[in-house]
Amino acid sequence: MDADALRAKAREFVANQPTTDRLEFLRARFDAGLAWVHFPEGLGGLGAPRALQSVVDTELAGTPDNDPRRIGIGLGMAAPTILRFGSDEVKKRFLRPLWTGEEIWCQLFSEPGAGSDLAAVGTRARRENGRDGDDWLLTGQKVWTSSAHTARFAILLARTDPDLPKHQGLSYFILDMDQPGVEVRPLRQITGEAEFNEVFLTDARIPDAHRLGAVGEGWKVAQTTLMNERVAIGGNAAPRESGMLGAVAKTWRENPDRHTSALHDRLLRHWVDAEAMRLAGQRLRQQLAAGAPGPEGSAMKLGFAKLSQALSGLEVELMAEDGLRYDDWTLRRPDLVDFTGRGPGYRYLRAKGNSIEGGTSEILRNIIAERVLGLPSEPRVDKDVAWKDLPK
Amino acid sequence: MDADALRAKAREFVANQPTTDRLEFLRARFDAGLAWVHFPEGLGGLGAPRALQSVVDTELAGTPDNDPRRIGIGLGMAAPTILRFGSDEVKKRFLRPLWTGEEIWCQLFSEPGAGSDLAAVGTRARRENGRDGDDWLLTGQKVWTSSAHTARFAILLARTDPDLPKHQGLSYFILDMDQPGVEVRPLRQITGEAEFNEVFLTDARIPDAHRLGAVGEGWKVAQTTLMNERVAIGGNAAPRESGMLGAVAKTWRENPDRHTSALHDRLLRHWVDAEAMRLAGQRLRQQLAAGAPGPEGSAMKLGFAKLSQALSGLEVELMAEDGLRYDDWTLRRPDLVDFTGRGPGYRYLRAKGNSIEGGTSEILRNIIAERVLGLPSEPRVDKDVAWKDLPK
Amino acid sequence: MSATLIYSEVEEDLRASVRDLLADHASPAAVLARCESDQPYDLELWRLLGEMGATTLHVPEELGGQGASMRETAVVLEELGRSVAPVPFLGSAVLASAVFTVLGEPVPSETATLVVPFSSWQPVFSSGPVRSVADATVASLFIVPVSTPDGPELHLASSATVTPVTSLDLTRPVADVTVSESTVLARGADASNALRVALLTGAGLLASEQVGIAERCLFDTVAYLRERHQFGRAVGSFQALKHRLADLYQELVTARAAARYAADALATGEDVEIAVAVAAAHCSDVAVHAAEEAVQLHGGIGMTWEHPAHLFLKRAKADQLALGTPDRHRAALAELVDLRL
Amino acid sequence: MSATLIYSEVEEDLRASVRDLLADHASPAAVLARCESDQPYDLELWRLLGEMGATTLHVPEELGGQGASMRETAVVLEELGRSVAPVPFLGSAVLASAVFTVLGEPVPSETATLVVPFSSWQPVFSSGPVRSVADATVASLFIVPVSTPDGPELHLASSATVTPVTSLDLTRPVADVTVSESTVLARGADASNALRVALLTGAGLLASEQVGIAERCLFDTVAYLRERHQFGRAVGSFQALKHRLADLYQELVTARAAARYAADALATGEDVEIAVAVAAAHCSDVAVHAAEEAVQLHGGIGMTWEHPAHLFLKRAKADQLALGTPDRHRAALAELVDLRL
Repeated sequence: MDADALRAKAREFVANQPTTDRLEFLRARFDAGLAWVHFPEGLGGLGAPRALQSVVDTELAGTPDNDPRRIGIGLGMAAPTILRFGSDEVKKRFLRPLWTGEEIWCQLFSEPGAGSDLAAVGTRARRENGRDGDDWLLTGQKVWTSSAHTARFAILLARTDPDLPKHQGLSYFILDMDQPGVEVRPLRQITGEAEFNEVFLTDARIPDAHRLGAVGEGWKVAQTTLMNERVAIGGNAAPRESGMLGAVAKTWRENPDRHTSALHDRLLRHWVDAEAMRLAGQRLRQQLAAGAPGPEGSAMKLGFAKLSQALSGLEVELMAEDGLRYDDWTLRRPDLVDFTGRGPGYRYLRAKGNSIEGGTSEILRNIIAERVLGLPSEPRVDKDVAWKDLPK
Repeated sequence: MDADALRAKAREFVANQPTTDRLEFLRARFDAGLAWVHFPEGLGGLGAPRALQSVVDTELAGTPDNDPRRIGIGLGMAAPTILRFGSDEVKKRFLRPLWTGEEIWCQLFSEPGAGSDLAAVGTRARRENGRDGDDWLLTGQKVWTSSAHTARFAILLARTDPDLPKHQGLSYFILDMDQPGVEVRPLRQITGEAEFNEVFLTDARIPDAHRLGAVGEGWKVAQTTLMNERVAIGGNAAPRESGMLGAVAKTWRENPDRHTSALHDRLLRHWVDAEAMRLAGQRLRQQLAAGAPGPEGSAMKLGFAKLSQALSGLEVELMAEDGLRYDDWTLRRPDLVDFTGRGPGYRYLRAKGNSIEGGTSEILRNIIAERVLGLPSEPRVDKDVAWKDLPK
Repeated sequence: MSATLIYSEVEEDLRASVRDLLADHASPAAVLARCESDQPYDLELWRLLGEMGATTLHVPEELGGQGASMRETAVVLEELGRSVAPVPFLGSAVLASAVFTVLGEPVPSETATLVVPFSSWQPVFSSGPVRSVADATVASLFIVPVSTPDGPELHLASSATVTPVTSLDLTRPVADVTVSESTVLARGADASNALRVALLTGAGLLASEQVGIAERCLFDTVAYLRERHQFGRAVGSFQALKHRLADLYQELVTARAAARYAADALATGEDVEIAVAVAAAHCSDVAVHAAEEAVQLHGGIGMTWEHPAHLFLKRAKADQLALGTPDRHRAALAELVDLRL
Repeated sequence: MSATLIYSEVEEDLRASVRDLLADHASPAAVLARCESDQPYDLELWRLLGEMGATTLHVPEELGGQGASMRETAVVLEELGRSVAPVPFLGSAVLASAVFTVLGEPVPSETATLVVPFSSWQPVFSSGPVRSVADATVASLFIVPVSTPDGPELHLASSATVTPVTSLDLTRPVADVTVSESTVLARGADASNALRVALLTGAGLLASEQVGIAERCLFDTVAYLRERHQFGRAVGSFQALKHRLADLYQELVTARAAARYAADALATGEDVEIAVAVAAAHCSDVAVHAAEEAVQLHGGIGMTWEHPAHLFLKRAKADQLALGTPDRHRAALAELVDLRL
């Protein structure tokens, strides 16, 4: 299917819009193959090249849609993994309500003892014969889960064999969050907010049919998920002086009596860095569009963290006696992080998370050094050791 | 021997000054045990506590003396090693002319393939029966040797057994530089100067009597040498705004038309850092004097390198069109490094060596992390491998 | 004669006593719990510090103090920084106390504070409400710089309208203060000088608190990274982290020397202005750097409210603004050492 | 419509041709040997670059050029930076050429230079000798900004007293220039504008040279650290070094984007001033950082004259001063984006 045919199909769909109800419209769009055109027919797509999605999106601009951030984990991580590793039944069951936003997804990977070293997860999945065949019972603790309190399903990595080396004893599951063995608790951060959750699993039950990939191949499956996560980050075009820089520049302009020459040059340095970052993002998107994606994505995330931390640190210093104040420590559960909606102190503290969440800056530097620059890996001491024998 | 007795002895020696000839005076001082009071009697000392040396130095101030920099390697590195590991004959033969400056010493440790990893030295020492008993024949290349072109003797680390792991196959020797198998070539640096040398050894001969420590124990002997080197660094009290900072501050004051506010704050940052470094040096010396040496020495060297590089980089920028010029690229062989005697470009380039010479900043950080902070070492891959089988 | 920058035995004994007390009263868990209580200050701890004489060390005996010096007070501040103990020490035992001492007035036993924005770095006499005053909510005496038609005056008030403010630093919150009734404590040059000395003293001693913060952050991080394992290794064995901690150690070494020098200068009265500017400029940034590295190198756990790392981060960042940001102190230094723009 | 920041196929082909030429003529060994010869410039290489049209890419065809754009010239400069090739490209093909082009004058085939201190960042018209002029020793045409009683003028001279100067940058030495006889090329606002545009163009394109320097330094260091072994491991496997190189890579990524944007802005004439200020401020420091890391991470060998690392360090440091230090460009930016002090 080429761009013209797709455009025609999209126009026809819009022209014959079946309903004004958002959910019904989205279901119809899915069934017409106009959800994600590169997915197979019958699963929301038309088997078309991924690059043609923009044709559809352009034609359907203004029609009822989901908040992409609300269903982001489902779209960006669960869906590609289900598509690649799910059985036909699993795909049929999960992809449509995922895409329409009827069912929200979360991701249960990280654990207190498995952060950067994700392959060290210790949540234990044990086999048990259930009423409808094989079930798995899961016990363990997951952490840093966004949306866990609103999610119906989770993608999850658990240890099925502790006697194997850590990468080999993992399996990958879909977990129904709506069951007694799943307890979700808010995880308060240094900002006072709780954007994330801890999830405690006590014999939580998963039917074997909801396993993705073979037993013991969870790490391989997780790679698909994580690859898609990395692609998703930093994908948006931003205007000049937006985001954190915009907030800090505004503060600067509104507080002329607080200017000092030292802070001025620091601000200008950050302005330059931010603009160079913005241009690098633009360049990266042009490379992607030209079909030649570069390896710069990790560098972008690294640079973004450095920049947002430097900028917000400067802003607090600029504000002097007002920098000593904070807007609100109340425990809140925001749906979204909005750097610009709150005060300098919040920005300063929240930005500290930018070098942790979605891969620490340290791990990103490892990735850049090894995968981009081709530097040798360090000596590994954990490759051939049974997971249960690793020092923890 | 206590301070009073020592003071009396020193006064008596000065009062009965045997000669005005520098060399004769120094020999007499050595023979009187007033060279280094903590050395044994008959070897230039009196077996007194090291701390009492200052009593002698005070009393003998103004009497004929050596340039301590000229004989620094001999005093700081060779002498303590000879004292600890040399036979009686070796001590008798070498310590007196070393201390009087009649014989200059150099140190032949580093090699092109053994820099930070000093224990990897590959200069080969093979045994041969010579006329006067056992001799060793040495072949290999040494590098970064200061004073090699003026030195009569060298302390040297060489490999006597390549089949052992690297730390175990080394031995430590005294090499007579005045022989055909020793070729000294100037090693030109990025400043244009050649402060150092390369030394090529081709069957250079060493009598076995000039080995220090047992065969295979060269690494242990070298530790004595290096420990004394580290103590020697950064030991001098400096007035405020001296050294590199003094030079750059002078340039700043002399060039008011070149000031910018951004450079101003950078300069002030460096001024603060330099003053804090100076105070830290003062504090370290007070700790030593109080008999409680702290582990801060490595941190001082690390900080000094950072600071001198930052300051000199700033100075070149400040000088704008004059920063584009250089004073002299002529290959020269200076006896001493003088940061203040030359131009900003020289200071900038020479300061780059501060984070390499005498232990790179990277090695210093390892040392601080492991020995001061107690962080674990990295996995080692070279401990139990024969030297000859190590990747090179 | 160069200043003594090492700790004396007496100072080490003092440190040990204070550290013992803080171990009992200001554990991380206790401090964290108190942050969110009705009374963010630990008044019991504050009383005990007073009882052991730690709050009046540098006050001459004839003014009611211990007759020691700023050096000893600085040691107490190092320890308070190490535990981010929620006591009004800086506001009362340093800032207010300095005003009384300079003026030769007996130092009252009540908790006092100096009613200036905590970010002040130079004497300003104004009128009306004052924003972001440190340690005001538990003060019962208020020293107020007032601009009058007759010139600057320092006033003393025994009551004030104190409005607590949601503060970045959970362990030393600020408040807005309005004073209505007050008596004159000093006038003219005396008033200006007393305020100037108090701010200098505060900035110079704050450096010791910052050294305490930096030290605690560094060594807690080292301890955590020795225990925490990832990839089958202690995380503290990864070279990139080791090098960052080594750099931090280097900063701590210089920060301690600068802070000690400032304390000694405040004790002797020699070279005070340069010593304070250097210490304030240097130690502020070192403490923030150490606290930021602590949060980062603790990984996810350092981002959580339940871990104490954020208490140090917030204190360090607030301290960076307190009594003059580093760039203000560098600007002051430029004049003092003739490195003008 | 956003600027195209990726390289076109034509640009990549151009890069390949120039890189081939430079591989033959400007190997590190050749460049190092030439530094100390009687003629530090490689005039044969310069001639060949001219023959292939690389020196007049952005010059309109009607003025004797290739009618391409600054984007292509920037690609040539990246390659010249990668090899620190000793040719008078920046002085002649960029600075002088920009003056002729702005004035609508045919660009002469002789090697030309703009007689301003190479550190200039804003138009200055003066009289008398000019210090530290780039690429002057091999020029046979001199464009001279002259201050006259009638206002600023640009003069053209076919001879000058050129005194070579011992230069920090061995591969692009500066010289002092005195011009006695000259003819008027432009007057008043035309002269000012042409000089302003030439300096902007120079600073904007220099950023591409700096990207080339940074790239070469980074990747040569990576290659060396893969081969060099210490402690039984490739030195490049040590995490602290890997992280520093990753940071450098991040800087290179942003530097390339900034330099490409400046080249594109110079090609289209849109957003030129901001684009140049950003590129000049950012890329100058990135190139210096990369060259400094290259020297350090090569260990001892990087400190020796025989290794080419110092050629890049000296070029990078000189380039940081050239056509305005980063802080000058940031100061210019402050006005352009309304972030005033």
